[in-house]
Amino acid sequence: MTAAPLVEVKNVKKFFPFKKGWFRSKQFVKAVDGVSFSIKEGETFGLVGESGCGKSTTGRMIMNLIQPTEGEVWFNGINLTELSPEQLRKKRRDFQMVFQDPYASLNPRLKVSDIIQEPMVIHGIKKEERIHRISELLETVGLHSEYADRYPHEFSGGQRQRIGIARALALNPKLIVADEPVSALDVSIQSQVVNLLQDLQDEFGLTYLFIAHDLSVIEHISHRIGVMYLGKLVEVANKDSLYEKPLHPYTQALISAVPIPNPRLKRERIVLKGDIPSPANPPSGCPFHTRCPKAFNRCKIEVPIMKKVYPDHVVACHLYD
Amino acid sequence: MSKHLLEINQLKTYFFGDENVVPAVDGVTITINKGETVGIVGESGCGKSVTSLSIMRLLKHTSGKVVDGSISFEGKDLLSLSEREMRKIRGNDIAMIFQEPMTSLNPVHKIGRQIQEAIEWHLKYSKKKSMERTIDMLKLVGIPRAEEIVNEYPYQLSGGMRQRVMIAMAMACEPKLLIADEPTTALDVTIQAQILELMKDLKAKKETAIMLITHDLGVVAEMCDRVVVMYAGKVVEEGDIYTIFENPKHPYTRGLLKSTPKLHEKRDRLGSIPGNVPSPANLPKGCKFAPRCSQVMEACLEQEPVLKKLNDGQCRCWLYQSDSEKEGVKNDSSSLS
Amino acid sequence: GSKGASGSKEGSGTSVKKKGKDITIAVQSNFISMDPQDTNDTQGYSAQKTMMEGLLGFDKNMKVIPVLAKSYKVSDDAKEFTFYLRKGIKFQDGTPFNAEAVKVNIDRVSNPANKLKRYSLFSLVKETKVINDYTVEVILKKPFGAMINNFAHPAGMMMSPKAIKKYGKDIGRHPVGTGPYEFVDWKQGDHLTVKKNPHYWRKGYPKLNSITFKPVPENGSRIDMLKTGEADFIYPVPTEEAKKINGKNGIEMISKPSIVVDYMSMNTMKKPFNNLKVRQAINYAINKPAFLKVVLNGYGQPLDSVLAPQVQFYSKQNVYKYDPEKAKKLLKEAGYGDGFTATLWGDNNSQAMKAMQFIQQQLGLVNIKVKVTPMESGTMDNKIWSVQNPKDADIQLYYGGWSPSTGDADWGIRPLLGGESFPPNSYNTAYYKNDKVDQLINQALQTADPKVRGEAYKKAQADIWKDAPWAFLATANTMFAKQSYLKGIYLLPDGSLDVNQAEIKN
Amino acid sequence: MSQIEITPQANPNKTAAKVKVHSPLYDFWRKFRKQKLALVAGVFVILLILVAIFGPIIAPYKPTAFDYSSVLEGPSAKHWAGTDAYGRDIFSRIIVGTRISLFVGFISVFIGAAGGTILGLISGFYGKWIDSLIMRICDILFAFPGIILAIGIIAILGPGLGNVIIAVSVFSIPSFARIVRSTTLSVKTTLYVEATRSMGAKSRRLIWKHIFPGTLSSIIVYFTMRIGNAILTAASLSFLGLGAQPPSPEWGAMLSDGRDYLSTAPQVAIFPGIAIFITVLVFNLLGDGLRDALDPKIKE
Amino acid sequence: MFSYFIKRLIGMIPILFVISIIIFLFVHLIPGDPARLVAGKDATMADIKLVRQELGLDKPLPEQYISYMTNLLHGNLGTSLRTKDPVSVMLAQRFMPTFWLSVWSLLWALVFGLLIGVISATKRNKWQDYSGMFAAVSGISLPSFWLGLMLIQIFSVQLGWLPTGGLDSWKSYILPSLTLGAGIAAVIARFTRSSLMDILKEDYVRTGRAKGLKERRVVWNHALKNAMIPVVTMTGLQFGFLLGGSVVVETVFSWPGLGRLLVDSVSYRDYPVIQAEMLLFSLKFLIINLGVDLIYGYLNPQIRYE
Ligand SMILES: Nc1ncnc2c1ncn2[C@@H]1O[C@H](COP(=O)(O)OP(=O)(O)OP(=O)(O)O)[C@@H](O)[C@H]1O
Ligand SMILES: Nc1ncnc2c1ncn2[C@@H]1O[C@H](COP(=O)(O)OP(=O)(O)OP(=O)(O)O)[C@@H](O)[C@H]1O
Ligand SMILES: [Mg+2]
Ligand SMILES: [Mg+2]
Repeated sequence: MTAAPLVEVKNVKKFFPFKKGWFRSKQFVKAVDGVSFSIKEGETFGLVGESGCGKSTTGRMIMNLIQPTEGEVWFNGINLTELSPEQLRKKRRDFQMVFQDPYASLNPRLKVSDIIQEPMVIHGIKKEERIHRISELLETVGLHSEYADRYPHEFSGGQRQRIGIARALALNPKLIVADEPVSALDVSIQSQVVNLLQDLQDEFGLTYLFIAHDLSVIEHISHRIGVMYLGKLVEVANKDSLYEKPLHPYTQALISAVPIPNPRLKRERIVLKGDIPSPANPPSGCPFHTRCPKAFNRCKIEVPIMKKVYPDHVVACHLYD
Repeated sequence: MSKHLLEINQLKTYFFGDENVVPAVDGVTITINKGETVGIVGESGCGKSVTSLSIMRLLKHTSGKVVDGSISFEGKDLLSLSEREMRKIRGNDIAMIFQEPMTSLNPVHKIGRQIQEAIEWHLKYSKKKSMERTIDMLKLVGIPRAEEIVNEYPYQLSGGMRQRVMIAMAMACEPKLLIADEPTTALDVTIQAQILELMKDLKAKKETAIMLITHDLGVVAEMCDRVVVMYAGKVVEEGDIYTIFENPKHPYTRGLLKSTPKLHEKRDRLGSIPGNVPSPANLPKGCKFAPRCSQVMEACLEQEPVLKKLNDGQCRCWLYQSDSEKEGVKNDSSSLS
Repeated sequence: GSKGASGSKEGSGTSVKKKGKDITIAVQSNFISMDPQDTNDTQGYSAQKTMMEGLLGFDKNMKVIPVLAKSYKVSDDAKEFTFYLRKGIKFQDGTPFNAEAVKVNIDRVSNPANKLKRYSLFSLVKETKVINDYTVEVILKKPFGAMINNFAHPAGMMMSPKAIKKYGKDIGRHPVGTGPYEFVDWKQGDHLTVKKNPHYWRKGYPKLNSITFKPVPENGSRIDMLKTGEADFIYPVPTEEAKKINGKNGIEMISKPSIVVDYMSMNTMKKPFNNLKVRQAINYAINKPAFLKVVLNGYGQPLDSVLAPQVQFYSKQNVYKYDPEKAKKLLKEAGYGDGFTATLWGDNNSQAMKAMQFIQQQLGLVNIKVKVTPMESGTMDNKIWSVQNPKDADIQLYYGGWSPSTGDADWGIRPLLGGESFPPNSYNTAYYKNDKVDQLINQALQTADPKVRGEAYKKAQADIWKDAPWAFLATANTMFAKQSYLKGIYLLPDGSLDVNQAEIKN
Repeated sequence: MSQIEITPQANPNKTAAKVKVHSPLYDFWRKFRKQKLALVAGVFVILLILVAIFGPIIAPYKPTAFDYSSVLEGPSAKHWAGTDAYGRDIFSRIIVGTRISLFVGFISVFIGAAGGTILGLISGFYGKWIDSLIMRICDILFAFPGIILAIGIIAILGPGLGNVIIAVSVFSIPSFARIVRSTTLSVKTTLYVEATRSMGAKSRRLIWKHIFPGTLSSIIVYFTMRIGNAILTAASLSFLGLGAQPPSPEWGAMLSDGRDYLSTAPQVAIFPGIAIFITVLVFNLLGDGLRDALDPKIKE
Repeated sequence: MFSYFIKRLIGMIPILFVISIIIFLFVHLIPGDPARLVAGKDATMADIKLVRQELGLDKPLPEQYISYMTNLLHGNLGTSLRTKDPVSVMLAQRFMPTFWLSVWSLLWALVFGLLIGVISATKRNKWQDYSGMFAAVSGISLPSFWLGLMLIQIFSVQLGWLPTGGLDSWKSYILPSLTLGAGIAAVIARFTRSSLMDILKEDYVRTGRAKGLKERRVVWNHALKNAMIPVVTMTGLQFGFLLGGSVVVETVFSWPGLGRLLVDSVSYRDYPVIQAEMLLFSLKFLIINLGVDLIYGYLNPQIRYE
């Protein structure tokens, strides 16, 4: 666990250009605006944050599905952003992705068996082995192996996501970028899958970037957690530290908002006020200051930088200077 | 108690495939009262969405068909209404939020237009007024820069934003019954909290009844008055919220609760229900849950129990059936496992 | 001689009445130019003849008649031609018609620098002399017996010298002549309209107020226009439809012999057609009455010389009777008892295709396998006329038609069968060269004396007939249809139209 | 607790045998079988192919046999479809002509579709300058009027049926290219294509395995539609003297022949017209059936 | 978007230049001698020689090309070898009739094609579908000369309502545009049907229904726009072909359009006219394709042009 990080994200940025009208000049959605973190081998790094804060974009940049506007992504000591397309293609078997949308990420024209086989075919695994592995993978993710002969549209959402996970597991990758892999699953399967992911990690030393918005799942599965807000990381800490003493007001609000499966427990919630700012036009200073219950003057002007407050716990907030 | 707003009685919706018939919904009975929030929970594929589509009568363009049972809404038999009368109800009296935010919005129309349309249609608002309401609705569900978003296309939004758009669309006409099929699944917690507040508000103000389909028991605990637990196309347990969480009867309900991760709860592994949901094409003979049940008995494998009214709800399990029905299979649940 | 006329005089159906004196004539294709000296399509001449007239012209039977000239005189050596002009005639733009005007016209066409399409008809002109206001003399470089017919050719029609000067090269868009109708407007591909010339010199004419020509390429549509009354006169009429429309709704269909000959030439320089017996055998092997029936639906006559009967100096020969046995015998004698294979080229219009398929079938019966290759005209032209050396010619059999527009035997024989007319010079696709025939042709050109000329052509026709460089097939009829109230309108045997005496008699 | 955890190693040997994957062909056939109309059309197509093969044997008359005693006769017991201007039996000509027309119609469109599909996929998938280049080439091909193109091709390659096929194929290449390109553009943006890309799929595999099937239904529909068009185009080429030579009984040429007899002897045009119509119809119906059978979402 | 538009327009210039070279070579490669064809059937060698000189065809090919190009750059399309009219005037005269005929045909075709396509797709496997597709297949396989002559028989000869041909009034447009439109309507109908059937299975169509919208509105407003991309491609192509002028329909209806002019020019190897017409066709296709691409952008906001 003390080895060099498997993944290192160095100050990546992604600005999507967009235009309004024919004559206006180009503007940018700053989907990700300078994010840095690293994931050690065998570790699960949880990424939480509001919808649209750039989690998926970060994930896709690590997967090299989109080119960062700026910054570098290192994998296993290699700068992925500098690889030739062919080198990158070969490298891809080491990192796989589970997508957020189980409906659109499966080719409707392929059977489940073909979908799961696809990465193996791409990376030249022999047929017998593939056949064998399909049923193994299906069982692994809790699907009947007879489902291999069906098309994705014959499944309900949760079932499809399991197919997606089976596909990602097919090549025994080192890293899996799981973009909200369990949010479409019902609890019993979610727990199976979470357990499964953990088992896989224990057995094969897999490394996860686990994107989710369910803080309880994140808490359960992650070793370290990063909290994102409006394209920026605002707090990174290891699990216990984060949940016991969340530092950033945003993190505090997040944790207080998690619904508790107990009808009698009515908690005090930190309700955030105000609109979520647009990533095309982020506020000056601390991006959270517009909604922050503890904001003061400095927050509007100065962008907070990451500071270590506890060991293994950094935060970008002026409260802790 | 006033008359039920929605009464689903012994609904059976089957899909007719080329080789087999899939009984996706197989005798479901649910009632929802005015202003009440009923949670429907159950594993993926157990027929929750199909039940809701049956209510909306949106199965026409699939191979699915309601083969038996009745659905009455405010005393009207929805299944026998003409398409025209049904249209007046859809989107207006009963609105629906779909599960798939990515594909449920038309990719080639602007967000604003898609919401505005229903407002114009049902509330007979002018273009301008309906656009204003659209923007209000979007703001209400926490969409930033709503004035600009109305002129954007779905692909420009993240999944969560799209789902909020869907919610705004469904709530725009202040329906009497809102069917929300996993409305907050794709959302982050702060927005989820906002939306849940919003739905509660709506419920309180307009007495909107909500049929909340979800698998997040936390959401259920927070929102619902009653809970219906479904498994393999059937209702297996029904009861008020406290009963379900504090005194669950059915082994399946218990399993579900155990599988739910809870904040600040340090567990190495989550509890989980073993096995798979049976494929609807070849369901087990007796109780559909029997193969995965930790308390399975001989009777479970032979005959399906009925949904029995208990003092605090209903449950479909041999554990709670009367002695005469149980006969010799009493008390040896563990011997068979 | 209207021996082949088969049109009925009066329609048996309901007769249709016409209001007004404006008629529409539907023709086959677009007009190209209204400059007669730069025109080479009969249809163009049909329109021009409403507006312009020549010194001489043709009557219904292609006989030369004086028009703007009262009379003419030809020197014995066929080199000097003197014309005495009618007096008091004015062009439509008011310019008087006189000897000077004639000189301007003839000078224009006979000057190679002007690069006019009809230069060749007047290329022999050495000079044109104005004798007095109403007398002109045209002197040729060398004797040319057929020259009178060239003057009668529509290319010899007179245009106003003022207009020629004014419009220059554009005269083709602004025709001004002495004719009974004057030009109104012309929209390419759509219509061309002429109106009554109130100052026309012939008293009592014209009898119509205006004529509109419309190009209507589709056969069926032309007939439909006649049926609906949108057209008063149409030509040509497809032979297939002719019988069906005749007599219905006041429509009259009229068919007259033309001077167009249908023939199949055989390359006499190449095996096996260098063998006279083979050529004769082919002539015997083709059933001409059947050809008429199948290809022309009966509207035509068997060809009994290289010329059609109405061409000047035509002389009838004995038709090769249909006799497949004899054909086979001849082939055997020629050493082709087992037959042979040959390729037949021709145009790709439907009539040519029909004819070629017919020939293919007929020759098949005597073991000659014919491969029919219809070709798009440009492609075929290239195949035939890009050949510089006769030995390189690929051509074997060629199906074609020829209309000697001057109506004289010279233009019917020399370009097609003269020894100097091999492609690319001219149209001798049979590569036929018979010194005797050449000599006769030449002889006939040295004089304008009809007797001498007639004698020479008679001999030439007989010789050619014996040599059989062609399979002699048929002369097709001209076909037109009109509303029965329209009278005095007819087609000349060369296929051009004469409307000048047309009138409406309801 | 007596529950069994699902683990990756759970009985791999036992389950491996259980996987039963039907071949795509089997699935396809299972679905296609259900399409009654398409099945009937398929039977017709087979019939057409049989007629094309055995035409000369089953035709009651020789297609080139002239009979001047019965010219332009209407349909009768002797001549089911009447006779043409040479007294040839139209029915026999249609039977014998099936081979040429089907061959020209099918092969030429097939070549055109193959070429156009490849160009369209490449163009839509790679975009940028390749797209521009291919689309501009298509523009040029489009801009070349049909006859000029045909005359040019035949002038370069010489006349003959094979070259007619080439000419007709060239006509259809740009249309297919544009159609395929436009579908490619929309399939390219789907998430499953991105997912496959994330696995490290080569472009070629992405194109053929994931994008091409998505374009197939529009290709099939257009393909079956073009067949009739190709038969008619080939006919106009024969008419220019560039294709099948007379008297070979090519349907389109027969139809054009009939133009002169439309009011006097309509059977000359009508029967070849019907033959073309039926052929186009059955190919279209078959195409629809194929398309539906290939679409995983349709279940009926 | 706007800069994209400008970029595409500027991009046309070199394309047109390349096309002009190809056209020139191609046209001169086609066998056939314009001098002989223009000179006419009974012209002598001397006539032909004169014509050849007159037309400048006696000069070597590169020289002809250079003069063609210099003329072209000066906006001079040359004069017709056959009629000696300025080519620009000829094209101008023929273009408008063809243009309006094309527009009308396309309008018919869109109205009927979309209607039939949408009805067939929504009434899948019902009689409406079958009869719609029967009509469409008829439209595809009916030769247009046949349809044209039939329409003339019915509406001109029998009923006397409309003229048989020519271009005299608005009435003249009806029959030819119907004839031309039939085939295109058929193509549009087929494409609309198949594409719409795909779209009707999408989730967002269900969303539309769940809003309580009328089925008609769901289909026409929500599904159709998504289904239009392949239809637009096809329609663009067909419009291009239409603008080239249809030889057959122009022949049947004696229409003074570009198609017949082209055929005439080809059969006379009237080089300047052929070249000018082909250049016009190229330009027209470039413009139509640009239009189609812009419509794509409108139909599918995700296809962006930068
Ligand atoms: N292709 C794109 N073009 C333009 N903007 C984009 C694009 N993809 C994403 N964005 C914008 O970038 C921002 C971040 O998007 P992203 O999908 O990364 O969010 P997310 O954190 O994954 O949200 P969610 O939890 O809803 O999935 C959003 O504002 C989104 O609108
Ligand atoms: N269009 C369809 N055709 C055939 N079978 C279907 C169709 N839609 C649903 N089913 C089947 O019906 C059953 C119930 O599906 P449903 O979508 O109601 O599940 P769900 O409870 O909503 O699951 P989830 O929580 O994953 O959304 C499933 O087994 C599914 O396979
Ligand atoms: Mg995301
Ligand atoms: Mg569902």
